[in-house]
Amino acid sequence: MTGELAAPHPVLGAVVVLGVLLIGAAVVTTADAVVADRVAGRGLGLRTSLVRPWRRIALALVRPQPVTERPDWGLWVLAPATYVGMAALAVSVLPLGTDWAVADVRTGIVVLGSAEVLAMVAVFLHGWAPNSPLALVGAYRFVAAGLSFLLLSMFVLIAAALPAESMSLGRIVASQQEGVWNVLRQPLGMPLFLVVALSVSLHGPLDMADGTELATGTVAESSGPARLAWEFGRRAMLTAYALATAVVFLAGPTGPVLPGWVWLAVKAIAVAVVLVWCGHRLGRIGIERYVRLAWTVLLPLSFLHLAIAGVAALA
Amino acid sequence: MTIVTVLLAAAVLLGLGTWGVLSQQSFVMIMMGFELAINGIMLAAAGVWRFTSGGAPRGQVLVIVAMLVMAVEAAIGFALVVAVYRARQQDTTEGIAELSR
Amino acid sequence: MTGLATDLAFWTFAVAAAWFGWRVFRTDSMVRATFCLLASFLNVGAIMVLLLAEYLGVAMFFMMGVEMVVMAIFMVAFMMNPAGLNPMQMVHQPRAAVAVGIGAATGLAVVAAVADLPPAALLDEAGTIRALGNELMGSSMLLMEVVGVTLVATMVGAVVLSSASGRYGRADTGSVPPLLDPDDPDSRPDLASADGQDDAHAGHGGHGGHGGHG
Amino acid sequence: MAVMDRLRRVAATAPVPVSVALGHGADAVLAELRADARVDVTASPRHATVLVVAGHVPEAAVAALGRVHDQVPAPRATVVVDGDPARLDLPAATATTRAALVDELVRVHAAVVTGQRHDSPVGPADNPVDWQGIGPHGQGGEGMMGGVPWGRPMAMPPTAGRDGLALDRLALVVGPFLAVLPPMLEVEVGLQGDVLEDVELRTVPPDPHAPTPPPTAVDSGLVALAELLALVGLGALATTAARLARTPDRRVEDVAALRHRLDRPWGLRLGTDDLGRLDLPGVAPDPTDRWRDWLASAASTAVGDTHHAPGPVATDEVASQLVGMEVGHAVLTLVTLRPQLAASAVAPAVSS
Repeated sequence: MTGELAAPHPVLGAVVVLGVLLIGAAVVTTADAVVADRVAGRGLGLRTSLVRPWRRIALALVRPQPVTERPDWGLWVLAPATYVGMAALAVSVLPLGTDWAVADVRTGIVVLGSAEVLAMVAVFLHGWAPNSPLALVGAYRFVAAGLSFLLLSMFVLIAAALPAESMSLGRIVASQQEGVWNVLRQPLGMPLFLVVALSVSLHGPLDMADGTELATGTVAESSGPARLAWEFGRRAMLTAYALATAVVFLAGPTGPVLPGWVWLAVKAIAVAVVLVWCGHRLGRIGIERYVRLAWTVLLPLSFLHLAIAGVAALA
Repeated sequence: MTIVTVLLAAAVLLGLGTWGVLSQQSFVMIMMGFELAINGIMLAAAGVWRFTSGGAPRGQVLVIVAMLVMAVEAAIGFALVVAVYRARQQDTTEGIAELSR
Repeated sequence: MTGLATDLAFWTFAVAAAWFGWRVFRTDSMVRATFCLLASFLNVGAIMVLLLAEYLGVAMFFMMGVEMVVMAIFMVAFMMNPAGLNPMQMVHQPRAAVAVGIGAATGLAVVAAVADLPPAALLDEAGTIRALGNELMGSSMLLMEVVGVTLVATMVGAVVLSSASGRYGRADTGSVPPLLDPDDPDSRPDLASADGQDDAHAGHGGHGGHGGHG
Repeated sequence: MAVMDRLRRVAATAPVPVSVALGHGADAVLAELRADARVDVTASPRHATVLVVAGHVPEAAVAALGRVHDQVPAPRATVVVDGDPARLDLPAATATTRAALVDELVRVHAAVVTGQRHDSPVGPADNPVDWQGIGPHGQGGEGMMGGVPWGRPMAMPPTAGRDGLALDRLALVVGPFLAVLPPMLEVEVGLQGDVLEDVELRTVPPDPHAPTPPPTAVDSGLVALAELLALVGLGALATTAARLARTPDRRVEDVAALRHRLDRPWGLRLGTDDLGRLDLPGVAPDPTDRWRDWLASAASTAVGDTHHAPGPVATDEVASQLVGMEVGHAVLTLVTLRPQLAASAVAPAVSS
């Protein structure tokens, strides 16, 4: 059932995945706060920038969840749980060290794609459940965006699988160790995949469901721990996709001297910081422009990318 | 998990799907019934492939064809519903039952 | 995985698949119905993974996720009770349907129980995906070509069926026929207003009140 | 519950999430709040602990203010800036001045979080619209339609000409205090998914004999720019713009530096270039040109030139041009008309 990499005991694996997501979310939150305060030029000092997010989290924990009129409570609780679960699913198939992954399944990239699809379901449900108009608009919007970026993501991942001759992410890393990193071998892949990462993790400038102009969209009716859970989910998803980017395009845990997981962490953090910085410098793109761009520019580019990768694999 | 238990689960899903198709009025719900029935068929095909084929990949191809049938059914089904809806303003079978012109 | 764990997982997924399949037709909320069906598919996909048809199982997650999201939007578009806030009666011939459903399930179950299917376990458990790939791109190539052509035909057919007739729209936004005389803005052919869309919203002005975000 | 107490003490030191309900002439307060690091201005009242009421709130908007008040999750508190809480039917609110506002907010927030303060709701505790038990299924309406609990319409199918691909029309009234819209603007829309089918815009004019707001050194163009930046997700740059807006003697280099950061294809223009052009008298047709105008005017006042306040626009003409837009595009378009809409609210334009 599994590929070549060793797997820890399932319980240990679950702990590892949860730990990765928690640490990743903390890193993303910290990076976000530091970048925001730097871009704002507030001169608050690094220490204040580092403390403020934790105080906001404490505040969220003591605030209540308001009751909207006739919400779908079941789905409202299920949505953030599913979203976090999909981030966990994505992390579990990634090789986290040079010789181990939580579950190095042979269908790794398809699992990654499935996590994306079910994350789209979770975002839709999160907008649907509160029975509130602006949240619902956010949900509709994300479906439009989701149907646009899913194909993109599949083509990019299939292209990465071609030189590895396997859908397993462990093999994809191995193929980069033997040859050139995918970021150089398939230069179009990483930018396209970063578009997917920002979109699926609802981070600016491609934050389609939770935009401020919709009064924060699907999260507009949430407060307190419910909102905290959703925000954790977003950051966990960004963590998962930063890790996936590092694995698929930057050879993941490959690197000299230091242990593999350190290299993976360094690469993933670099990707996450770049994504967070983009969010604070680029304006959110309108949904219509996004969809047009995705179908008329990015999707043909990904076709081209796949065709080139296919020819290169045959050569 | 044996061939019998898998087929049993598939039979239950197919029965549920049949019940849905026959009992629902709304076109969309009827389509969901069909999909549930096809779900059972796919499960049965996968079970038969696993336990009786010795690994011949043809069995899996059958499941892929079932998925195709499902996609076609959904697309054409929705298109028909749209067409009927536009013509009759109805989305239930009762609504067009007496209309044959 | 040990045999016991596999059995336990199988029964969990099987019961969940059936339970969600039943809930599809027992809820008043369209979105819940759709995602109950999705949950049923996901459980069957998980069983397929247990059956070592991994690719099919995971592809099931992927494909059915997309299909059910699209279906949910259609459900909201078509059903008069989009949020499922109100009680509904949307079944007919319920007794007969239950009888036929139980009959079908029982019949197939009996066939499954009594049929003598010759067991032949997988020869190469690790190579199922590779074998499937070789099959699809090898001896079943013709079949896959047919699948591809069928899908294209479906796309064309669905668009033709669902788009409103006419070369210039109404499908159903503001596309307009070109001017007969490019220099004369009054020369646009007059499309008969096809239906009462324009006065469709009369009568809603009375729903005053303020939204959730007054 | 020592853990909860500890959490509460930390939470009391967090930046204060405030929901801002703006009346007429409240740009100075908004700039103050956006610029201050001790305050987070939220887009939804659900995310706030404190509601800030600023500017002149006309009598006609008092009831709507009460609804926003009740949307802030309890425990909550309200701070009224330079106004009379009793006149606003918010008897529990704290009155303060603009100079003391942020200090007061920090104090009130700490009191709310530690459980020492809780303003009770001003609206009815229960659903004010009688709908339950009416109709064949007790759903409050005819046929399968439900009622309008809390006065909020449900999605309704059109009576005729329904296209199978159309969603039910969702009627929605927002404002005049929706944080993402220009102040004192009420918007009534029919939604088709996330696209506007029909739009009606209303401004709430000030009461007769309302006090004239004192002149401030705050640049309303830069305040509008800060709002626009916050809406496209550039909250950090919004802080910069707001800080610049409230600086009494702005340096022209600072304005130029801000413009340099925003006016590039991947900056703010990524959000505004594609909003759709408007054909309105006295308004730049291109959405990007509108905020460029604000920066140009801020730059010219910084070097001492006189500033020409933008004239009013006819709200019905704006409304007609919003039809067919996506909701987010429409909101951003309205914010790019913020100075003009503020002028229209005080002295409505006659539509041509």
